[in-house]
Amino acid sequence: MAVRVQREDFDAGAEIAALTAATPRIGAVVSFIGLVRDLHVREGYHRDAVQAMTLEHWPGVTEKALADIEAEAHRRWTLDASLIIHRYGRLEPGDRIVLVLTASPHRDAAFDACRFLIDWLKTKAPFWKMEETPTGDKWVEAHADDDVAARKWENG
Amino acid sequence: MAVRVQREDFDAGAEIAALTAATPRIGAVVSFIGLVRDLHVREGYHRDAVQAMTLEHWPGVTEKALADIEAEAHRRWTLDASLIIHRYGRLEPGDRIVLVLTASPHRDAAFDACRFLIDWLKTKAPFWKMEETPTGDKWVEAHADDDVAARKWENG
Amino acid sequence: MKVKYFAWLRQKTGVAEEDVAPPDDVRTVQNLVDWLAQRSPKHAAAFGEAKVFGAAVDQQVVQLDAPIAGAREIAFFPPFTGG
Amino acid sequence: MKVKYFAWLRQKTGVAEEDVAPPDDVRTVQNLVDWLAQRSPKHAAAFGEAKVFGAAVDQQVVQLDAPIAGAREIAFFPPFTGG
Repeated sequence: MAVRVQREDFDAGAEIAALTAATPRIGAVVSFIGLVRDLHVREGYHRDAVQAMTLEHWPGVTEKALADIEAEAHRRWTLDASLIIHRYGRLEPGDRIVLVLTASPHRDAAFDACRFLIDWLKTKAPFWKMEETPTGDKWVEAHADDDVAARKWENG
Repeated sequence: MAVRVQREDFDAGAEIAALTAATPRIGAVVSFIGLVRDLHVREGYHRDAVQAMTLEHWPGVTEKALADIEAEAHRRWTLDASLIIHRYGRLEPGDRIVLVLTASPHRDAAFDACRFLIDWLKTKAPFWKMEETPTGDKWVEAHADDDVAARKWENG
Repeated sequence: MKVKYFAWLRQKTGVAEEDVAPPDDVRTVQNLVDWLAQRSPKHAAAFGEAKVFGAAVDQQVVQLDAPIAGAREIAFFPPFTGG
Repeated sequence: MKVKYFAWLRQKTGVAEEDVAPPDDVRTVQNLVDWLAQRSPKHAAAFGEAKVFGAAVDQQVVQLDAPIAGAREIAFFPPFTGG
């Protein structure tokens, strides 16, 4: 179990290898990587080209929120290991934003926990995105989809 | 879309980076990695230590089966890219067996397609595992769980 | 009492953090919002936005009717959009 | 007609692949299994196992009652256990 909030990029392959090293009972590793897209779809149809994005967060509180979410995943599923890395600062299209790794003896737990972590992270960790677009800077608004995704785990 | 059946190990980080390079509309990448476990649980309670495993396959037919499964995933979900790498030959605990990568604009499609691919692959691609255990070599039998997992996608 | 602003609330108020000493009749987060909105035109503009924002008292997310008695730090922020 | 064996079927028969010329009354995959089982004690042991196995005619997975007329290749294998 580990959480890192950092400006730097990450190497998913190295993180996966480190997570599984010396734990031979792990049978399944699931990873989610979120990337900066070059297009932001607002309201389902209005599209903005995104030239760059700046991620702001709440130092100290962010790490605690992520650790709480991770602990909740370990409470709900039998996991051998997990890792959350979330970047902040200015990022460009194609740049990696977030890595969520889960490892378990069998794949169901790893898949469910990984999806839970990214769903909850989006609505429960203090990050804010500002996008640079041809028509000016725009703060990203919360997605109703993300609220729905997060809510489906409420009764776990 | 690509399928590789190989004796060699793979670098998940490099494969993810290659998959997402030059496709800035990708917002989500999900990966599944299956590893050789040091313990095989049979019938839910009988446990064998696994010293090594040899994966046999059906050259030519395996690649076609994997490509068919991958095409089915692209038919069911909006994916920007995908990759399946499956190893054969002798592998030891902790070694990587299989990599499934899916990339999509939004995470739901990538998660669902990745899970579908590994579920179907387990029951529809001609691979066979023989485990070396302290009590001799044992061919792994099909898991009822895997059949159930595969069957839940039948009506997609 | 320290007040923190994040994202567009920080941009619009023009401050990331400020020390304030509201009068005794400012008892809830909503009271504080109303009181802060009178501090400057920028504060008024920030809180006057029809946009949704959240608040935390001593780093715990709360509703706007939560009491602020004894709080050391109140934070205001838009809905989270990480991941 | 070529016959292929995989995994424990290959181990028990002792062959990965063999050419056979079954008589005309061997019309289905099951007929072929019964006929092959008489080829040697090893074949008998392989097919006599109470274990489940599958078959493919010209690389298409089929049921045991499938016809084999005109087939170039019949394969026998245990349930798949990849991934």
